[in-house]
Amino acid sequence: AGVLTIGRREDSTTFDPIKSAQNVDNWVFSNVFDVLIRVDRTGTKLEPGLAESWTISDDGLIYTFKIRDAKFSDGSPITAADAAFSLLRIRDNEGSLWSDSYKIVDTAEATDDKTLVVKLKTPSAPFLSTLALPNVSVLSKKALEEAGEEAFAELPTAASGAFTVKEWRRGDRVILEKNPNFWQADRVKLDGVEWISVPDDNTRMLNVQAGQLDTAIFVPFSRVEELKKDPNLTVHSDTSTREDHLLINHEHGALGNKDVRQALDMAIDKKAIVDTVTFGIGEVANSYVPKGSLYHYADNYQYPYDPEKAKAMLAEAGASDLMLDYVVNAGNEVDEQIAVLLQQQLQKAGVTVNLQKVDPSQSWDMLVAGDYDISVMYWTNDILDPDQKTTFVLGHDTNMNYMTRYKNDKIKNLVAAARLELDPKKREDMYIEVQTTAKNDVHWIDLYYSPYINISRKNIENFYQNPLGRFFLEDTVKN
Amino acid sequence: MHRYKFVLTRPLQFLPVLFGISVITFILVRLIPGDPARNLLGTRATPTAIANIRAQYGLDQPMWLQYFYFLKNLANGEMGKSILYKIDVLKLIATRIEPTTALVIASVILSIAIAVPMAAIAARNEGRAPDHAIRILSTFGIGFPPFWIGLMLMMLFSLELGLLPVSGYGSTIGEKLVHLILPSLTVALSLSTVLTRSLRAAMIESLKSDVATAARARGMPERIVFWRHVVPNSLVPTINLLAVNIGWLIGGTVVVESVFAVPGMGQLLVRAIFSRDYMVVQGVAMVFAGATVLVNFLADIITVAVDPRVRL
Amino acid sequence: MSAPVLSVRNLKVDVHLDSGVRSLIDGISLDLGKGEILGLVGESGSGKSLFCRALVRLLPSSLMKVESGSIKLEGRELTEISDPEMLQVRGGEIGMIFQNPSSHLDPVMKIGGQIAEGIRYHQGLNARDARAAAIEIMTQVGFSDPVSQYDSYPHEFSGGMRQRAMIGVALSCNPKILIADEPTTALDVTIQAQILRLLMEIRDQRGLSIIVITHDLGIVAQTCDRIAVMRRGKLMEEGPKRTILSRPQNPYTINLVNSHPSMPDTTAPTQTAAAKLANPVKPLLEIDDLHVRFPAGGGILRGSTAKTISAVSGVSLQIMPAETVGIVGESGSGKSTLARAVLGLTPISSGHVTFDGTDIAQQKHAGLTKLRREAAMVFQDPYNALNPRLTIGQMLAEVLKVQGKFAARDIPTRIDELLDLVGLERDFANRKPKSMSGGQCQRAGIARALAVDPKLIIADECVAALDVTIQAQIIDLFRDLARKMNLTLIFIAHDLAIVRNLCERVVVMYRGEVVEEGRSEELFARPKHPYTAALIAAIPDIDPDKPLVTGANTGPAGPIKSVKRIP
Amino acid sequence: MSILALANLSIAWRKFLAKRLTLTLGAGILLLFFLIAVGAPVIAPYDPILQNGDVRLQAPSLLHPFGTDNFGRDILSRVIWGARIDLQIAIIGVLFPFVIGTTVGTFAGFFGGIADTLIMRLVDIILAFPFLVLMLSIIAILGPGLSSFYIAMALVGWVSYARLIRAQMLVLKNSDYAVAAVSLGFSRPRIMFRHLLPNAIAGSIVFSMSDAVLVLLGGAAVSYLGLGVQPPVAEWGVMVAEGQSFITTAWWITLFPGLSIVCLAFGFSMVGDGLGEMLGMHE
Ligand SMILES: Nc1ncnc2c1ncn2[C@@H]1O[C@H](COP(=O)(O)OP(=O)(O)OP(=O)(O)O)[C@@H](O)[C@H]1O
Ligand SMILES: Nc1ncnc2c1ncn2[C@@H]1O[C@H](COP(=O)(O)OP(=O)(O)OP(=O)(O)O)[C@@H](O)[C@H]1O
Ligand SMILES: [Mg+2]
Ligand SMILES: [Mg+2]
Repeated sequence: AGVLTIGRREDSTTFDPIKSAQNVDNWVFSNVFDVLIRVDRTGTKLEPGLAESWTISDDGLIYTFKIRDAKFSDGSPITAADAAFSLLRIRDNEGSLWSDSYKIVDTAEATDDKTLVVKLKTPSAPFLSTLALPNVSVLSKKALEEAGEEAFAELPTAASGAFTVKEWRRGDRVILEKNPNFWQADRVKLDGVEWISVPDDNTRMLNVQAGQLDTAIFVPFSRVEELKKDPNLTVHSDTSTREDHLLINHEHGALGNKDVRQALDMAIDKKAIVDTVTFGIGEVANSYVPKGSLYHYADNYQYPYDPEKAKAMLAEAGASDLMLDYVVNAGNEVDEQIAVLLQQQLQKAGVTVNLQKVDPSQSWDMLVAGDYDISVMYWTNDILDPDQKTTFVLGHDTNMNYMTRYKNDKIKNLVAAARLELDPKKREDMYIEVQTTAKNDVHWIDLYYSPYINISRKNIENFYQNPLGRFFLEDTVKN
Repeated sequence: MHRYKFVLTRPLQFLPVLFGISVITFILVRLIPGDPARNLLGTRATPTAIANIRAQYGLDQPMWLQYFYFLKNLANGEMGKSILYKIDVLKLIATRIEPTTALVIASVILSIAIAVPMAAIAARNEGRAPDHAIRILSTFGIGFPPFWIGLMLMMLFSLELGLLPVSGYGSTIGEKLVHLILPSLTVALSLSTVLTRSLRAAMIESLKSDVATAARARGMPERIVFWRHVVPNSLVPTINLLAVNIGWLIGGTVVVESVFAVPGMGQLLVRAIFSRDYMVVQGVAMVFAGATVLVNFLADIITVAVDPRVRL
Repeated sequence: MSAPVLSVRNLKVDVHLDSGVRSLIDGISLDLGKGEILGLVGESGSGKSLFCRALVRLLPSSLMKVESGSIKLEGRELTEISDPEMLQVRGGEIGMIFQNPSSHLDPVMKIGGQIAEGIRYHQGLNARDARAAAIEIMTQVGFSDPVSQYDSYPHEFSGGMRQRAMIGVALSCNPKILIADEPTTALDVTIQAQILRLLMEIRDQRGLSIIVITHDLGIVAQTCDRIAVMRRGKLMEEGPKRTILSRPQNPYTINLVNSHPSMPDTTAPTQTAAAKLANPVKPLLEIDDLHVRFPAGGGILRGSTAKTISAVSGVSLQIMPAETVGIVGESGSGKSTLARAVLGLTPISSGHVTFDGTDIAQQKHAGLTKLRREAAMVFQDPYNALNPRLTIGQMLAEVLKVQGKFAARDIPTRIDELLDLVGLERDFANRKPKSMSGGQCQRAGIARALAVDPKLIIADECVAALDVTIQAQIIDLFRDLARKMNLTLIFIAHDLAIVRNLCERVVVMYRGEVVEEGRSEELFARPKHPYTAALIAAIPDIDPDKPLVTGANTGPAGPIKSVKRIP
Repeated sequence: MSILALANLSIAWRKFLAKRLTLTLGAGILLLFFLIAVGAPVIAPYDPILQNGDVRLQAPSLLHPFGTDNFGRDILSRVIWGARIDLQIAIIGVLFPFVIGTTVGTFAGFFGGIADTLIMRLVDIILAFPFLVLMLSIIAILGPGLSSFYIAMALVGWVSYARLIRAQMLVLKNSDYAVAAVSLGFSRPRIMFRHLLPNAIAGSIVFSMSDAVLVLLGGAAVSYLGLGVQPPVAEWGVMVAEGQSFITTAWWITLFPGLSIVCLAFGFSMVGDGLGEMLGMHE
């Protein structure tokens, strides 16, 4: 019982799931709307959501879902038609930010109230995973059309998830109330949830320490040690899919040379970064597929930290006086700290680094334009399947392999093939190959993985999120 | 009354200022590198998705045409649609305007409440210990950044003493007032230093003025001389200083709003700038500018009311 | 004399500066009888104001201290009473009227409120009774409509009315002694006469004792019973008015009395003028139907509902070479504006100004160039007319350089010459205005005007701020210069006595118009216009037997009708 | 020079001190900072950007009097080197606005008319413009770095000076000595720059001292939003901003640079007050 208050950085921007690509929104969508298929707590398995069960045709093109007996919060039944509507809407709606990801859907039809048939244009191994995305949540066609898209985005009139939206005080908080019509209503212990925006990290922590918030998310690494000492608090560390990595612009001079990139990898002391920046909380990364995720290759090669050798390799490659422009995201504490650290580490290998601190929007522009040599970025998975990230990072897609301009046809073909391969064992092998090749080519430099760190008051139980970020507030208890 | 004739004519002079501001913000935000569409899409942005969004918000049109639409909207009392929040900018601002206004007003009141007695003590003890103490103290007020002062206040009043809420805004009037104490105190601590300095100088001058001498010569005790003659005569320059600083003050709430999680326009503005939400930046800039102009106008009215000699 | 109300013995005031202790009031002893008016005269800086402030413990600086002496008010020793008791004395027993009502009245408080304030505080009346009492006082000091004027602010009144208000404020606490510190210096003669008369009336009605501080012996002669002369903090001489004026003992007093301009002047400058008129020449300056209008509302103090203010309306004048012409008229009559317009410093609305044959409106460039090389102005306020950042030498050198009439090499010599000419020591070249007295600044201003080597000098009230002794020196200087250098001089003043002494011809201005014009001795002897007559009558004469006449005696602030009314 | 003359000189000096205590004290503080800035390479015990993983987040001690930051850099050394940047920020950040504003204000006030109206409208616009938008956009457009900060400061800051000088000019150009200068046939530039400007400028000089403080703070605010001086350069505002995540655990990271800002600000405002007294502003 009770209302759980959660402090976070920013407030929601909308309640129309297809119109946002931000975690701030997605994490609330998951509380309010249910999906056909969910990702479990470990982040490695899919489990039934509103779809009770499903079958896949042998050619991998036709998916048939059986919709569970469930109701929207307004009391109307959740039907296969609603599910079809939601799936087609995210593909076709003008304002959808996700249409590209669902272009693979050819048709989606409700053959009866409880049966949804989806036909794909091509087979796709990750398709089921994409259905777990909060953005493709099942919305009530009727409610949406009655309220109108805009009003619905302001305050959804029908929820399919554990909570309904009671009030949204813009800029301040989203107030959720238990949805009595939720199909798992007895699982939900809380009367409601308030997502409260407290932008300043220190203030947010202080709120929990002073007992004015039950929980707070986005705990800075630097605060963990100290907060652990507070007897009123529990510090949670939940596995995430976050990986921080150093982008390298392969088109810039010596950086096109694999030996130079390998030398750079060896010049970087990732352990020191983990210790300094994450206060030992993170873990050195060895692959672009995060640890604990599907098909992560634990034995992937790891370049040793060896600045002397790096220096020698650079000299051999004729790049002994390497000068690099390093684009740093302003306002991001972690990024800035990594930059300062890397600058000194690379100096030891004879590489001069110019830091260029710009605001994040601008750094995007510079990365896209290729106006950089190196830059640190991070990625968190939206879906359980590695395909999404792999395609973006190594699929030789329209985004120049995540702005690195990395080129390797072998990898390109491998990524495309893995997407179509439906046999999990074979797929796993393919992904291991992708991981080792990418590592050898140093398409980018993997730095570290880090968990989600949240705090809660001692009276809060079962407050956790899965690696994809979903908060399981239906399990949370406030004593 | 004749003295107040300017109340009717002055607003006409606001128009060019607001127009100028609209042009400058419009151009400025678009000159900043960065793309609202990419921001919205985040890491997964694909070129087609970006083009799609740009088209939706008319960002693919030539600049002059965009400005034309902007003006056309403005004439209809609209300011376009937020790219980030997908709703009408005016509607969005309407939800955020109250906390900022309340914060600014509370800060001004509080700074006056701090500055007047401080300046009075300093001026009446010119060159002596209390005067020096206040001047040193007031330098501290500006030297330490608001986020530092804010945090210290929070730790003291909320964590240690448990007297006041840490942050936020509240929903009832009472709650709001309680929530505003710390943030407005934070602003006031730096604003009042500026005011104290100006007021102190004006008071010292007034204390030595013929007006004060004349009052003393008719046997008025120092208390009456000070409050009835010196203070009113020192107010005008300070009011004008406050008015000039109001733009800075409104801008200054940005940091305080984010430290204290006040859901106001400052926070909205920062988020809008960083996500290149052009329409919102324009809208908020116009509202801020309008407020500044309005406050200066009010200052004019107060000046005329306080000092019967002034005509505008 | 009955037992004195106030009795000061051996009062000493010192100022303690870093550089040492300086004595400002040096052992002054004085008595003030009941119902008596005592005139305190002396040069600027002699300690007159300080003496009076010392009485009520209102010294202007914390560095000053009453060192010794006694001040007895009706037997009570004021030097020993506590500060709260002193509050009762100030205002309640001793009231003060200050020289400059504009700066001593609170600009943001209603006139009535300022009068009522003292009443409420000293007599403990409630707001309503205090208001009634204040209105009563306002009537007494000559407000025509006290009930509505009660709610007016100081800036809405003329200087004369403000001074009346100041007197009202002083009277509000019902004091036994009134100290009037130069109460009329800022006012013109007609108003001055009214105020002085008011003071005497109040004395008669209330039986007050009054100390009048002034540097004008004429005022003393007209109003006071006894005179005390101060110089450098010391009392020079003291005694009944007639004794002092007719048989001054102290050399300083003798000098003071002799330099008063209202003394019959034996060396009238008429012969030279007559000689010049014998052979008529072209006028140097010709003013034809000159109008200068200012947009209304710009003048903060005189804002009116009219669209424009006619500061000068339809003035025509001819000034002959080597002539000395005086322009007189009350404050605001347009004298300065006329002068500035003639020199092209204020735009002309209509009419013509021809200087030495060139119309400066039509041939603007040529006219102004000529004017700037051949005409110069001496400004009313000696301090403000000099750039505070330049030394006198730098200032003169700059003028000489720009005018280009001297080779750079000769400039230093020329500066020395100029300083000699105006009677300043040569080392003044290195001094800045701040370190100079008003009279010295005025001389520097004249030196600057002479540096142009002009044919025409316009001197705008250049002696109003100075005390008589210095006034006399400057007048002499002008007279000398006019004679030696064949200067044409236009001398603006509101002090008719000086004009009569110096000028051959007098022009009387009233509300922007010339109401009368003529040869000095004639105009002063037989004024044709009633306004001129009123002005002349209002000059306080040093002869106590020529009684003071308030302007046409039309009661308080009675307006004097112009012949032609301006719309 | 004889002993007597020396004694006289020292007496005169002491008198000057007594009279100009504020100014002297302020100037002394500024001089101290200047010396620290100049002598940084000699005074600073450590390299300000050298990281040392062994001594991270150490509280003040004998070895590190101001403690160390999260990279193990010596705060004292960083504060000392920071004096270089911050003095530069304060001086350059005031100099350009001062020169531009004074020039513009002089012309606007002296000539009046259309130019004046246009300039004053521009001033109104800039004053009414949210400072932050302007600052952030200019920095973003020009690219990060100190020079952009200076340009942004100059573009925004000249307004105050222009207003001050213009107001003074409007008064002074009607003063008797200005009119006297006209009547003596002086040229306009001569009147403007030799006669009026020196008399008009006192207020601006005094203001520039408090402006220096504001510029320092502006720098700190920009740093808070992450767009200040480029790392790893030591600058107090950035140090304070960087230290905010350690406020509760390592207070020394923010306190010492914060105090340095306060002291420098104090020096500037003392000089401002002192100049004000000297130039007769408060009389
Ligand atoms: N605040 C002050 N500090 C130091 N000396 C002062 C101060 N005020 C006046 N004095 C000096 O005291 C002396 C007497 O001044 P006081 O004002 O009494 O002269 P006064 O006779 O009234 O002259 P005036 O006719 O010009 O009003 C002068 O030498 C003057 O310089
Ligand atoms: N710049 C101006 N703007 C508006 N009105 C002005 C201006 N200058 C003068 N006046 C008005 O013109 C009239 C004449 O002023 P002027 O200064 O010529 O008088 P004056 O005879 O020299 O008086 P005083 O004896 O006081 O010096 C006054 O009513 C004055 O208020
Ligand atoms: Mg005096
Ligand atoms: Mg005049």
